Amino acid sequence: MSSAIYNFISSYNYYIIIFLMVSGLFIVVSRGNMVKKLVGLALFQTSVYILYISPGKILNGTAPILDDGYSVYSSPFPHVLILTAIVVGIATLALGLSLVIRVNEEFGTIEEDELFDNELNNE
Amino acid sequence: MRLDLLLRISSKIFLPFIILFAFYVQFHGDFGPGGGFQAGVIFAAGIILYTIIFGIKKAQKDFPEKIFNYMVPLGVLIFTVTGLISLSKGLNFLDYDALAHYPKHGQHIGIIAIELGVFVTVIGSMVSIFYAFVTRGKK
Amino acid sequence: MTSSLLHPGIILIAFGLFIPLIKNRLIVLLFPIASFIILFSLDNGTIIKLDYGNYELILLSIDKLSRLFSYIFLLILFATAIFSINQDNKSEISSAFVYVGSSISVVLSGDLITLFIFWEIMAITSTIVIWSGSKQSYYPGIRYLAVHLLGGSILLIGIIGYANTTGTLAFGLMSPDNIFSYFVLAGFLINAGAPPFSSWIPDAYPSASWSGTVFLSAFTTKTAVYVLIVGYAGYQFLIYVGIFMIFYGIIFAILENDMRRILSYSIVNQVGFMIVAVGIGTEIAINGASSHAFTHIIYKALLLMSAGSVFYITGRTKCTDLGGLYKTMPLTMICGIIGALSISAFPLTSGFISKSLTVQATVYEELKILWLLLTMASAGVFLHAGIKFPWFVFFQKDAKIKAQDPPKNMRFAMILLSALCILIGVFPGVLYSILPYDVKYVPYTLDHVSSQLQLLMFSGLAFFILLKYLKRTLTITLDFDWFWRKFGVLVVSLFDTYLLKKVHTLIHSIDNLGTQTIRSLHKHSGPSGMLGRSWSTGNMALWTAILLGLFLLFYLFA
Amino acid sequence: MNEHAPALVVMLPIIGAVLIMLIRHNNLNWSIALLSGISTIYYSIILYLNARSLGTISYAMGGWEPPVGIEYRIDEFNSLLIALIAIVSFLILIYAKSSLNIELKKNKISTFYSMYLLCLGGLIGILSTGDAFNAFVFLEISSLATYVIISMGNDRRGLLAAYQYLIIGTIGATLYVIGVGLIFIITGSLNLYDISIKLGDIELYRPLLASLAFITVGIALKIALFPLHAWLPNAYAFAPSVGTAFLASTATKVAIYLLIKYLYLVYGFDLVYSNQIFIFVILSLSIIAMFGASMIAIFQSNLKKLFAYSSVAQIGYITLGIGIANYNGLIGSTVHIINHSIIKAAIFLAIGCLVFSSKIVNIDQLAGLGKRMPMVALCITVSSLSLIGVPGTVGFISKWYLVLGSLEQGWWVVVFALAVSSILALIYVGRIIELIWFHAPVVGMDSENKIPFEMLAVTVLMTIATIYFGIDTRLTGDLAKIAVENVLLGEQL
Repeated sequence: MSSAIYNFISSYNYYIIIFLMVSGLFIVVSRGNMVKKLVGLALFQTSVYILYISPGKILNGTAPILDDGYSVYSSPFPHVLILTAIVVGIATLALGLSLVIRVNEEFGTIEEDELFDNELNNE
Repeated sequence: MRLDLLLRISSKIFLPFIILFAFYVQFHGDFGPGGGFQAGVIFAAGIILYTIIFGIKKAQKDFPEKIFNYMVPLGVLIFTVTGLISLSKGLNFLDYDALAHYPKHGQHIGIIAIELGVFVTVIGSMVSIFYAFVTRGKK
Repeated sequence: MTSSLLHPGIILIAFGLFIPLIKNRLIVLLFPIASFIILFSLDNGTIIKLDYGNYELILLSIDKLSRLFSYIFLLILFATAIFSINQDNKSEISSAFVYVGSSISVVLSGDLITLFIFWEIMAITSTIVIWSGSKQSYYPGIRYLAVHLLGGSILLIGIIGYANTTGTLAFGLMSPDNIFSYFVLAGFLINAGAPPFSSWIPDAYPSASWSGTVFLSAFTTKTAVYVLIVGYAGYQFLIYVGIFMIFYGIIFAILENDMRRILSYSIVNQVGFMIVAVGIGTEIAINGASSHAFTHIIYKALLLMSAGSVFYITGRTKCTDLGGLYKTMPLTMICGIIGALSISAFPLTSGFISKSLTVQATVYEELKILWLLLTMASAGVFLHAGIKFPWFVFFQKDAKIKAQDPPKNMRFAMILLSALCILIGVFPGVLYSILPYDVKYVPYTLDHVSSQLQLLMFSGLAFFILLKYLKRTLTITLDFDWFWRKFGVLVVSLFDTYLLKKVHTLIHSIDNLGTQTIRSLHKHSGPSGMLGRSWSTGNMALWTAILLGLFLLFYLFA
Repeated sequence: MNEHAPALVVMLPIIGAVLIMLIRHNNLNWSIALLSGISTIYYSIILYLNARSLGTISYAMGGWEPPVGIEYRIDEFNSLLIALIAIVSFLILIYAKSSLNIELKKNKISTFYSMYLLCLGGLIGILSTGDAFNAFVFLEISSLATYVIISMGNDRRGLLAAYQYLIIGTIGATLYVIGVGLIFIITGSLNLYDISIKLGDIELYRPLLASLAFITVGIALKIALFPLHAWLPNAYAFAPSVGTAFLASTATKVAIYLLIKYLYLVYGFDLVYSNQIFIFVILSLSIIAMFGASMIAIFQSNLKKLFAYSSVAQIGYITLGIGIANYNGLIGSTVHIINHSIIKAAIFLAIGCLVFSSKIVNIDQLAGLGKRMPMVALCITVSSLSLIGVPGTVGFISKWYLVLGSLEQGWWVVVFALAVSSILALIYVGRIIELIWFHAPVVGMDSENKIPFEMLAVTVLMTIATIYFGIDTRLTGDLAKIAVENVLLGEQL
């Protein structure tokens, strides 16, 4: 296997992370729909979860549950962190969505462009 | 309400098991995979399933929204009180060793207590969020 | 803090704040007297100190020079307070008192921070005095404030830098090696009306009310002269600045039509004399500068009072609208002429004995060209302020204005100051005794008096011969450069109409540029502009991405 | 209990928040909030005194020793800020009761208090924790609470502002977490102190610099550094007055502390400042902030927005000090964190009084305020003068140090920029002062509600503080000096 391909494959997780990160950010930037933006945001956060978890994996290591049959374990530490991060992500998403619902009730639209033209820049 | 008999009966059968599984995950959390968060989600999923099948009116009658609203802070309170107990025993905040005579025993109790707090909060917030979204616009 | 209440300046500020509550305006007259008594009772060298971080602030430190300036400030405040009893606008009087109090505090301060604080209070309160004038005085006031705040900022930079590099805040002769002392100098000079900011004086002062202008004329520029004397005596650079100001003032005063603007230009010109003296920096020159400041405050206030009386009675300020008032306002006319003679340094008036000191300083230092320039300028002063002002206002053709002499208190104030002008002129020893250095100079020698009289007479003659041309200059004509060159009163060959026009268009274009800048700023930063608008979320996220990308890119190559 | 103060200062507000949520009693919630506020102040002061006398305090959460467990690390710097935030937010709490009664619906008030305390707990958590990931968690706790606070305002546009801040704030926090993740991958540790030691042996500079970039940008979003500031004006403008005062005086300051902590205590002075580019970027962004935001502020008509933009400009001053990065510059930054916190609290509380008494939101409604509400008008005048940096006010002290710092570096441009931006500040403040004192009152704008005593008292107290600390620099300047000498530049000096 040529070293370039090896390099590529051995760090493929980072490519996934970068792809997710950039596409998430892109959605936030490019979509005017407030729900879609939140979706993009969630995607963006997901990339971080993978960023944390993937280096914790040890080849041939098993889940970090003590057992006599195994001696190599993957690191449990990133999982703990990411569990927290996921909770935070859920909270953010829930709050964001509820805000969108309220916005929709108050303004009748969730397209950001319209909202900005009509509300914020119309003084 | 339509008579989705199959769904209603099967979900009625499943619901106790879902709840039971949630408790299993909850109390198994100190020495195996599991814990308050997962358990809470499972529990909440049970209630959400119930709501989907039987409708929001019946669900809110059986499981009033207020309970869940109170469960959110209650869980956090359980968490902090556990921490404060170890403080009162002269150890650091959240040091579970203080909870029993033997440190290892204390660790067990501590984890269960903490996870209980998480469990309560997660159920409360999950169901609250769900209720909030479902009841929106019907007032 | 009890001791700082005995500070003549601060007490005046405190009094000033209470003026709006006072019904009987005669009580106000007590304030300068009270402050004077306090000042008089304090010995030279008295000091009030305050700790401020690592430095100490010297709120009060009296020496001969600061005493001289404080006396004259209080004197003129007293006279103007009498003059302005009819002024109903209480905010003007109140802020004027605070203004004067703070300028006295500047004069009495012993360190740069205290000086700066009161310096800024002066700027703000004097702006309020200007604003109290009329509705039209809003924009001149803004421009005035802008210039002074710019000066204040430069001054602050200088002070901080100076304190940092030398480790002391004490205000004395500033070291010429330190670059920051030039910042401080620039800050001072802007207040003195030095180029290129001379125009704030004629811009702002005439837009104040009839009494406000009198208040304004005395303090800001003279405080600047004081700090220049203390900090920068002997800086040669100041001679050039002063010369420029002298001729700037004369030329524009001759071209001007509004009587109060004429007098404002002549402030620039007179301050120029003082700054030249500061630049020479010898003992007699310093005496000249401080005595000239002393007398100038009196006669300029007198002139502005008479102009203010005319304005108060007739409501007009343009020379072309006035004339023939000698019949209806005789007292105002007489007082105005006394002031005009003083400013022209006519013998037996106060201007004579103070200006002579400055001119004599150039003789001692053998600065021949400078002497020539100053002498020429004296003639120029006579032309614009000494003759032009009274002639066009009080004589000339009769404009048939119904008028009478102003109320009692205004008359009294003018008489008081006229008397002072003549008193000082007749008994120069009184003034000379309070000057910072001993005076050996005797002004009334035969040759000096006669040469001065000749100078005045010939320039007076020139005025009347050229009256028809001068009249045309009232509307700014092509002829004035010819007038200057022909009589050699001033060497201003460069200053022909062509250049004037150029300058005019330049000023216009700068003005336009300013308007356009503000417009474009508003376009971009205003509420609907690109920057000031609420950004969309995507936009913000994009900026985040851009910044992040930039950082990463930078580090990639780091 | 005093040795547990590091945990208590964080947990007391959170317990308060939980109790308020649980009890939801209209009369009790304020008392509970006050109680937890005052006890937080008590422990924060004890914490500061301990840090002063004992040096850096390390508190192992849950008994797990660092670097494995979460460590709370208290030094003279962050304990100073904890005390500041605790005190300021307590004073705002006193003020809050009457103001909220007017501005919020009855059923929302207990939620507001709860979120307020939660946010406070989160902010103190960020300050005190020594763990990178824990800081993220607290960051999100405080942010989530902030979003709720912003969305609660009477103005429905508050919803948009909250949504916007939510998206941007989450992006910021996520970028921060990415940075932390990179460090974690490099060093295998999350304890900041541990990281700072381990970074000494690292040879892989590029990922390290990448992590620095992520963390800087992530936190810069939270502190609203200029091109990333756009969420802030709307958020401040449409939040309830109490919320605005609280956020303006605490939230951004805490984020700035986090940035300083990373730059000086984690990455270390040498690594960060060996990099000319970093200094260049942060300096130029600060200067652009000082100019751009002031320029925008000049043209604003909404009162709260105007001061929000001025906050952006003032944040520029603080980051400028970070960029100047010498002794005086850092003192300038630190002092300005404290001073700006006080000034902005005073200003926004005064604006809250205006909203309370006559629903003033626009600048033109200020006309003649000096006659109608002299006390409030005076407060606004004095505290906005302080904002410019008039000598004798707190603003002057910070600018003084900043100028000194940039002079030491020989950066004339920076000194000039400071002077010019002060003039810009003067223009927008001047507009307000002129309207307040020199214009006739608008007809039919008599104050409707009498401002309660405690609101006025807190506002006046804050205003007096802006003057008092400008004259007596012992409490702000000297403590900042100690913080900078002992903590940030401990190794350099």
